[in-house]
Amino acid sequence: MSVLKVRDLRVSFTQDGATTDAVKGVSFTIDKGETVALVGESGSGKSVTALSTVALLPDSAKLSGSVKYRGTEMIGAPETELRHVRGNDISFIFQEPMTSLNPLHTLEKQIAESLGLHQGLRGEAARRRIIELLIKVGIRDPETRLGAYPHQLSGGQRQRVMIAMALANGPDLLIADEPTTALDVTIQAQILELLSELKRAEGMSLLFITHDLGIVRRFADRVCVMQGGEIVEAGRTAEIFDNPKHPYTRKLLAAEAKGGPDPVPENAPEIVNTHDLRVWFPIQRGLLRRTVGHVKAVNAASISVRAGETLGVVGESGSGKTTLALAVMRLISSQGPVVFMGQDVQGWKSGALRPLRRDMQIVFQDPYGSLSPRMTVEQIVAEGLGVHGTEPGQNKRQMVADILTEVGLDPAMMHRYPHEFSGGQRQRIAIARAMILNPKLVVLDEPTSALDMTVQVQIVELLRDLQRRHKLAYLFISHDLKVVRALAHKIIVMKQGDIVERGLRDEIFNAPKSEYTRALLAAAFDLHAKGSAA
Amino acid sequence: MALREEEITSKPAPAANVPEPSRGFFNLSPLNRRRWRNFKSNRRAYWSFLVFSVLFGLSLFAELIANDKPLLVSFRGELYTPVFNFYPETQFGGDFRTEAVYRDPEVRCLIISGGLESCWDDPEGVIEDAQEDGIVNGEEIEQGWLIWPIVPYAYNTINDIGTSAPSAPDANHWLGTDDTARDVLARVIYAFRLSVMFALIVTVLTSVIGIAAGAVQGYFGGWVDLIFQRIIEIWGYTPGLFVIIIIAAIFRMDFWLLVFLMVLFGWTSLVGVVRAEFLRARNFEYVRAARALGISNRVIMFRHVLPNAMVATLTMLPFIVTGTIGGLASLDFLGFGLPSTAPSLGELTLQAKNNLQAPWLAFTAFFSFAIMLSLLVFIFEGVRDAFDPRKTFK
Amino acid sequence: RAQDDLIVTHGVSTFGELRYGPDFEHLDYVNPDAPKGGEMSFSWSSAGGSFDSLHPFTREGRPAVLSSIFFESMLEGTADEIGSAYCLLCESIAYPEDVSYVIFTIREEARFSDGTPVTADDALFSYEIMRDEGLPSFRAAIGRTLAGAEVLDERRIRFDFNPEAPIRGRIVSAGGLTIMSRASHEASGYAFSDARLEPLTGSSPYVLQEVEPGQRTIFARNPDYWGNDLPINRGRHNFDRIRIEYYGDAVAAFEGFTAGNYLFRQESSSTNWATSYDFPALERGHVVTAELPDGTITSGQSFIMNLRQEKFQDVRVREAIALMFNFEWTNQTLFYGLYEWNDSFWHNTDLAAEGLPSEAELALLEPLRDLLRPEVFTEEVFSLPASDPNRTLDRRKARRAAALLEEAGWAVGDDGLARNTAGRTLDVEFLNSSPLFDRVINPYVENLRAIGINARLTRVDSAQMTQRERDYDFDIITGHIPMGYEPGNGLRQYFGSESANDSVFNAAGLAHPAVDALIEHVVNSETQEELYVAVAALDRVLRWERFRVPQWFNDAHWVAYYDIYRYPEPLPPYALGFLDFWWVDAEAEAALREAGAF
Amino acid sequence: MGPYILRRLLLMIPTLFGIMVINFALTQFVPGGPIDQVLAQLEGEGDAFATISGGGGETGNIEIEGAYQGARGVPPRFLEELEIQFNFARIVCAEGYTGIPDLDAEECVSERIPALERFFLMLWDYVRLDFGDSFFHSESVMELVVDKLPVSITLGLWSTLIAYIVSIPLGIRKAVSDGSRFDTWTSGVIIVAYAIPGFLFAIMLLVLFAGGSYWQIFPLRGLTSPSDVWNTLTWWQKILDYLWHIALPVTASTISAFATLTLLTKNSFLDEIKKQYVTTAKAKGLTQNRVLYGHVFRNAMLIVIAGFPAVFVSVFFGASVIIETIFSLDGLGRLGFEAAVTRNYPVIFGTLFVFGLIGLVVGLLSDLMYVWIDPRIDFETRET
Ligand SMILES: Nc1ncnc2c1ncn2[C@@H]1O[C@H](COP(=O)(O)OP(=O)(O)OP(=O)(O)O)[C@@H](O)[C@H]1O
Ligand SMILES: Nc1ncnc2c1ncn2[C@@H]1O[C@H](COP(=O)(O)OP(=O)(O)OP(=O)(O)O)[C@@H](O)[C@H]1O
Ligand SMILES: [Mg+2]
Ligand SMILES: [Mg+2]
Repeated sequence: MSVLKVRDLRVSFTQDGATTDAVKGVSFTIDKGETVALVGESGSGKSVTALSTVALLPDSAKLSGSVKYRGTEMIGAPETELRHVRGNDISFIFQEPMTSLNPLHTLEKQIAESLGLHQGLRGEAARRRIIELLIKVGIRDPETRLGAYPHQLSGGQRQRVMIAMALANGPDLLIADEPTTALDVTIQAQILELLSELKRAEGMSLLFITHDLGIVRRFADRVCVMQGGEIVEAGRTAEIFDNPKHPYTRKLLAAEAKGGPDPVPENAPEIVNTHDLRVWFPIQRGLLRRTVGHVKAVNAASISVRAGETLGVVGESGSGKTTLALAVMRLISSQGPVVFMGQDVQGWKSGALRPLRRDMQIVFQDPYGSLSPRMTVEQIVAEGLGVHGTEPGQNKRQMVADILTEVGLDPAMMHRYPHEFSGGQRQRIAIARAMILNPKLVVLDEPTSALDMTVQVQIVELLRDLQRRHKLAYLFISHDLKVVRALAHKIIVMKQGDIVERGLRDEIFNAPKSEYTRALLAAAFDLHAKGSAA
Repeated sequence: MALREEEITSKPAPAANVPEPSRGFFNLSPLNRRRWRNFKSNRRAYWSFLVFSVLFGLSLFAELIANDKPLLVSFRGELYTPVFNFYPETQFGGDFRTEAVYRDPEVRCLIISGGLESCWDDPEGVIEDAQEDGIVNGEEIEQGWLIWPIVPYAYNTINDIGTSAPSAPDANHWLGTDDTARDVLARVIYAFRLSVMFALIVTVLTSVIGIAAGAVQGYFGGWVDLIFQRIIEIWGYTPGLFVIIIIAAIFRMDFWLLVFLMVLFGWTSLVGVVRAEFLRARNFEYVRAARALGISNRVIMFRHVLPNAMVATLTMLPFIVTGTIGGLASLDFLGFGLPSTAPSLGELTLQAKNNLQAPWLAFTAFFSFAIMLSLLVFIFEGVRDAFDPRKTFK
Repeated sequence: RAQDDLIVTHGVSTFGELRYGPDFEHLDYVNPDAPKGGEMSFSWSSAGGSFDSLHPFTREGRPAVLSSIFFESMLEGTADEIGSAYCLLCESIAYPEDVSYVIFTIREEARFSDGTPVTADDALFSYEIMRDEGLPSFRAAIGRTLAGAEVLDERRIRFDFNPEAPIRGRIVSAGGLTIMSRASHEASGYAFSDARLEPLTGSSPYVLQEVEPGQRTIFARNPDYWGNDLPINRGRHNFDRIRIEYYGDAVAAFEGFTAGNYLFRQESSSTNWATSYDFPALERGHVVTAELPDGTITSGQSFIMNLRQEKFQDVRVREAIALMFNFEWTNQTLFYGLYEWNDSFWHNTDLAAEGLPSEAELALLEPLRDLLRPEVFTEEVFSLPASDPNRTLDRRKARRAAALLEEAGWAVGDDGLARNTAGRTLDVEFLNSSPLFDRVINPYVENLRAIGINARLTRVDSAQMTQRERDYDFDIITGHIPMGYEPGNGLRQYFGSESANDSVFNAAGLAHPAVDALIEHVVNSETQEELYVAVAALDRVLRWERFRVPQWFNDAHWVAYYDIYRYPEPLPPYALGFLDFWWVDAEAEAALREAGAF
Repeated sequence: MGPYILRRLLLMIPTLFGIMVINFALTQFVPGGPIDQVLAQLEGEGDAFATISGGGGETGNIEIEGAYQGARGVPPRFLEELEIQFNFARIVCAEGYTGIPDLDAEECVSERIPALERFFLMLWDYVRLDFGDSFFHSESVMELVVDKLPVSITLGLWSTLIAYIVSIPLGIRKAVSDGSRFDTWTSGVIIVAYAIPGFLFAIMLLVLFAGGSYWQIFPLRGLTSPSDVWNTLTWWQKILDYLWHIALPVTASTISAFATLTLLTKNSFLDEIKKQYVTTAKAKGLTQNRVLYGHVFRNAMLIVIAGFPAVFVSVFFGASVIIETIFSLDGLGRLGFEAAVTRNYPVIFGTLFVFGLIGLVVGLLSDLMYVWIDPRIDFETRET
């Protein structure tokens, strides 16, 4: 018997008088113990489909069709019934872990709640189980991390908390919306292993939404390919991969960020350089919040990026990549010089720094959080222009439209608010916002994690193109080593706040020196190798 | 399913040109139009807004609605506009050089009869006579007339009611009279204007100052916050009453002085909440993003943080408005408000308390407050909704 | 000094005969057979309806109402005579012809409520402590009249008088001293000026039974009261208990009455009197209301113009202003027609001036002719004409006022405001601290504006009011000019030139040599006739000065009570006496209690 | 956080000093001082509550005790004594004078103390926690305050508690059912309740439920029954008696408090309720109440909860003079009002000092509460 049966599901959003059809008649089933992968274009309605299974869509959504969980209709089901199913039978891993956690609850509380609710676990028992779960999802020193709030965790750590929360009750059906985007390959492997284990042991079914076709191939039993709100093709994994019928599927499978970056001219000026940059977060306890220790997020990081050059930053989740990026951008306090275009900007007041900001831009790891909820996309993207001034003869609205087009968004959507987009769309908005200013340095913190392969290729092309044209310097953080390979000139590898290895792209990829890098590469290519082998 | 290659590509055709969306309505940006639509779809708010605007708009012309001077007078064939001009009684053949008291039967008689002497003896009779046929005592007269406003009393007209004040509502005084024999309806009309104007001005000023102060404190934190907060604390413990007494002893209290004083002591009320909201909101990722963009602190505060910290402000505004009116009332109570001739809702309330035997005062005061407050609360609810990006209307 | 030179008596009177002889049985106006028992209860809600002291002789603390009930004095006045006093604590009064001193002999049986006898030493103590530490007004009064005191023996005390003190009031003021027990003061542990809730011991019929600040006080009749059988006490002090309920708010106090929490109420607001007395207990007949005549002199409540101001120098301006006050309209529209007009400074008495000056008055006035206005001699005493009660603005009076103003050089200009030759407007500010008066003053202001006077009302708080009054920084205020039945020295404070710039009582700042001269006549008059003539002449001159606009007074006590109280009829002219000689009808009380009225 | 708290604590000293300076300076300019007030009182005027308690006749006060005979007036000597008593002046004696300084002595005169010196003398007393005696009560300022506390605490505590207990759940429900009929009518009710002027409502309650004309259910005044009854009650009867007495005043002082709080709660919730983390919480299968109270509450209630201590203090300061007057309760509201009107400076400054101090501490606590509610909050600058 099928666990989940979706028939002719249609979802449309009414906003501002107009309706957007996000999902237009989707049907699929998931059987017990089966893994169904939902892949497809960014913005094609994958997340909306997933959310509609247990009625978690916002009020503005109208849905029709039928979703049956073990024979019970979910659409229009009473709240009590839904509540029973949610969390216990059907668990969710949300696409954007950064914004999906309650910002005021500690990690322990977030997980304990599910445990207490559906299993009645409390106190010491619950705590033991939480630690066990955290270890399973690969969080180091879970005991010390129990009291941490979401904002004190790295992107990947938050995602893993999300996963732990979803797995806490051993669900019947797990709906995982891009569960591994913020994870480095080793952890990713560990998580996937964990999922297979659960599948095997408890017959858990899985609806798996991802852009990573490698994972799909290795992991999924069946695949549904979505585009424009419809499932354009569905079938067994092997069939789809070996013999894609629909042109979009073919295109998707073929898409891969290939090639490498253009060489950097010898005399390219140095845009940014740090020397022994250090960021330690105090650990505070008690009502008075005394500092009892430090999280050494970044230790003595020295980097240098030249015009037209891309510095790839890779490393395990929680190793301090984001922190390093923020410190370079002077968005958090740090110690050690940060030399930007020849000036040490460390310790500058924000007012003094402001004129320089035009030349240094960042794409945040959490695009959703970085978009002001009460501003429209147009305002968001155009804002930088307003501050730094447009060149004469330029129409702001036109510029916004152009850059949106370039990142693959329909300019007609620019009057929408951020929450009316899909995860990948928001990520592209963030990219557009940074790029519209034509900066000298762009820090990209996982800019492609939520993008499907075709869009990813498009973005990589765009980045390369811009670099070529404007001699941009990139600080590129990613877990996706393929993208890193496609873009980076130099690479640094981080682990627990330290740079464990640095070198040119080929050196790192071909002759990794440190143990950790080797493990990382092995995991990455092993994973993919396995995938392509299957 | 045959799809052509172009359709499949996820890259939409480059938008060669995005036409400026037509800005018809009030020249609003698309976002503001969306907000306005949202506001309108909250029927309650929209209607409240209309009603309030109409009421307030009407009250702006209070002098034409309730006045003890006629709108238009025809005397010996010439037209006079007493509402706008000063005419001594002598102008109409009377004997005072002070302004004509048009509601006096003598003066009315003079006007209607074209200045007959016999007006001094039997004005009512002459008026009746004149209006009947234009002939008084056999003589043809130059008949004049007066056009009165709907409510022929001003807020400070002391009426001859023949009984004791406060007198109950009757045909002449639709809401009765107050304890000084003044028409309650006329006073309410003027009081509405005065109180609402007063409250709106004070509210706008206090909230602008209060929000700015709270925003600066919360956003910058550190010493700015520490010092500013101390100043506010010191200010908060300053006895406003004494300052008002001192000022009142030096200057004569008037509208603008009171506005000034109310703002002086009222602006701190929003600082606390706004500061709290800012302290919280400045940690949000989008604020960091805005700073990374190189946006100035001022813009971040007002474009990014404030809209998301607006809840308290928008909720409190209607209450600040009515609170201000109440504050005016308490000052009136203690004798430091506007002079007791000035029409204010506060003064009316006090009278209601002191004259429980005259419930029409209490009812009028209560309904004025209740209606005004409801309208304001509903309007601001609508405003809140309009600014809520996630609000949906079915 | 030989004992036999002295006049020995049981009572004194300033002029004329004593009404009651040495052997009177009881006061005429009491019911000698009034039953004893029951309780008199009333409420108090001014001064915030609270108190924190039962010691009324100091400025500190807020003393409870009736906190001097515990004390008696040598002499006791009556309610049907003016200026007479009879022995209460004393057995006899002895004084020489020239009244240079007086000796009181204290009754043998006089006892304080703690049972100790009242001695001459207690009287001395009372005198000394009041002189040295009493309220300043007491101190002033005592200091002016009394030069010293001496204990002659256990029961006799002599008070010596200041030679300057007017003879008339000497004995009464010495005999009016409150007598308290020295021992109780010494045992109290308080300084005399400290407020406290344990009163000093006195000798009166009532002792403290219960005190609960902010709520109530109960005074109980002392069963062992020493003076029960005195003729002067017969038919008096009939209640076993006097209970006073305190309320913070006037409405609460009134509701307390309707609910039967207390049973006697004296109303002071015309609005309430006219509109509020229609509650169930009244309709059921449990409560009765009455307007009992009040024969006492008025308090001289008036608008007072500040003569120190240039603009009020001209009597025509003053009269014009006075003319514009429409008492009749005010009374009818604002006071339900309940008040009376108080034209004279001695309204409601025989002392007031009337008509043309009499021969005797002329004799006093003639020498002052140069100082006086001619109309004093030729016209009937000044009195404002009555106005039309139905119209705020009485055109007849307005015309007259306008003419007067014009005569005085204040012509009305094109903007409707009167201006003098210097182009200044006639600004008149009413200074007021009581919100109750706004409704009276506002119509008056409107009327004044109608004749071109730039009038306005300014309300200030009471501290500021006091200060501005003391600094004479005002145009017109509402004040009281309370005159006595036997005016004397006090007149100087109210009207004398010497007080024009250093007394709050002479608010108008009147400084008029003729008035000064007439005051001398009043002070020095020796017979009642002389006094009456002199006062009438003074009244006449004062009224012709037109510096005040008389307001109104109430010629009745408005009382409401549960129908258990009885009073002797007719009531004496000068007191209501509900605490004194009223009594409880026990049957009626039982019946009402039965009916659940309280 | 430690250094911040220390900084705040240290800054209280200049703050308090500033408060005192400003107040002291202001009182130098206020027209009418305590001496005028004494004089007014001696003349039978200067009833501070005349404006509030209403009633009163249009004719002079009714004298129950016959006016004392003799002339009225105040000897200048008395003024000097008052000045000395009120610490506006002191007695200075010529050199060589021994014995107790006394105005009666030839060699001694009264000399006014300069304002600045008076101010520092006062502060020095306060530093030693000596708050002096009231000008008018012959009681120390602290005794006075302690006397009045029960009333203020009663009114303040109960009405605040009731307001919170009703408003917060109500606001939350309104947020959940935003736009529904329930939302509309509850808004209507609370707005109407708010719109009733407080003192009018109090009077109405009094007349309706305590007076003799309608339903005589509740007592007219006081916190408890008079002591003769009170002393005979058992403890639970005492509680009932207390509740019976405070029912009306607490109702009157609470009635208008719902509106702001309810709408504040509602709007804060509306803002939060659609955020992503709420979806997460729902996905966990939590009941609606647990989502609302367990997750949204803390996020939404920053302003409301953080404001609580401040509200609590304001309850003491702002204790309503009018409600206290109407129900014949003697609380701080009346004390403060009376002190201001009668220019009773020791009471004004004493209470200001104590409440100022409490207020500053509570201010700090409420700031710490922010941090406790939302650990992301700190008070440092963001000039990185
Ligand atoms: N609240 C909303 N209001 C209006 N449109 C919405 C709303 N939420 C989603 N959409 C639109 O619905 C479409 C489907 O969104 P969905 O989030 O399902 O995409 P997705 O397939 O998950 O994409 P991604 O891979 O980028 O996450 C998108 O075009 C998006 O813009
Ligand atoms: N505000 C903070 N307070 C305390 N610890 C923090 C804070 N922010 C980050 N950390 C910790 O610092 C370490 C580095 O975090 P960072 O976000 O830089 O990791 P990352 O390399 O970006 O990881 P990911 O790939 O998962 O995003 C993590 O262990 C994180 O928990
Ligand atoms: Mg998605
Ligand atoms: Mg990161």
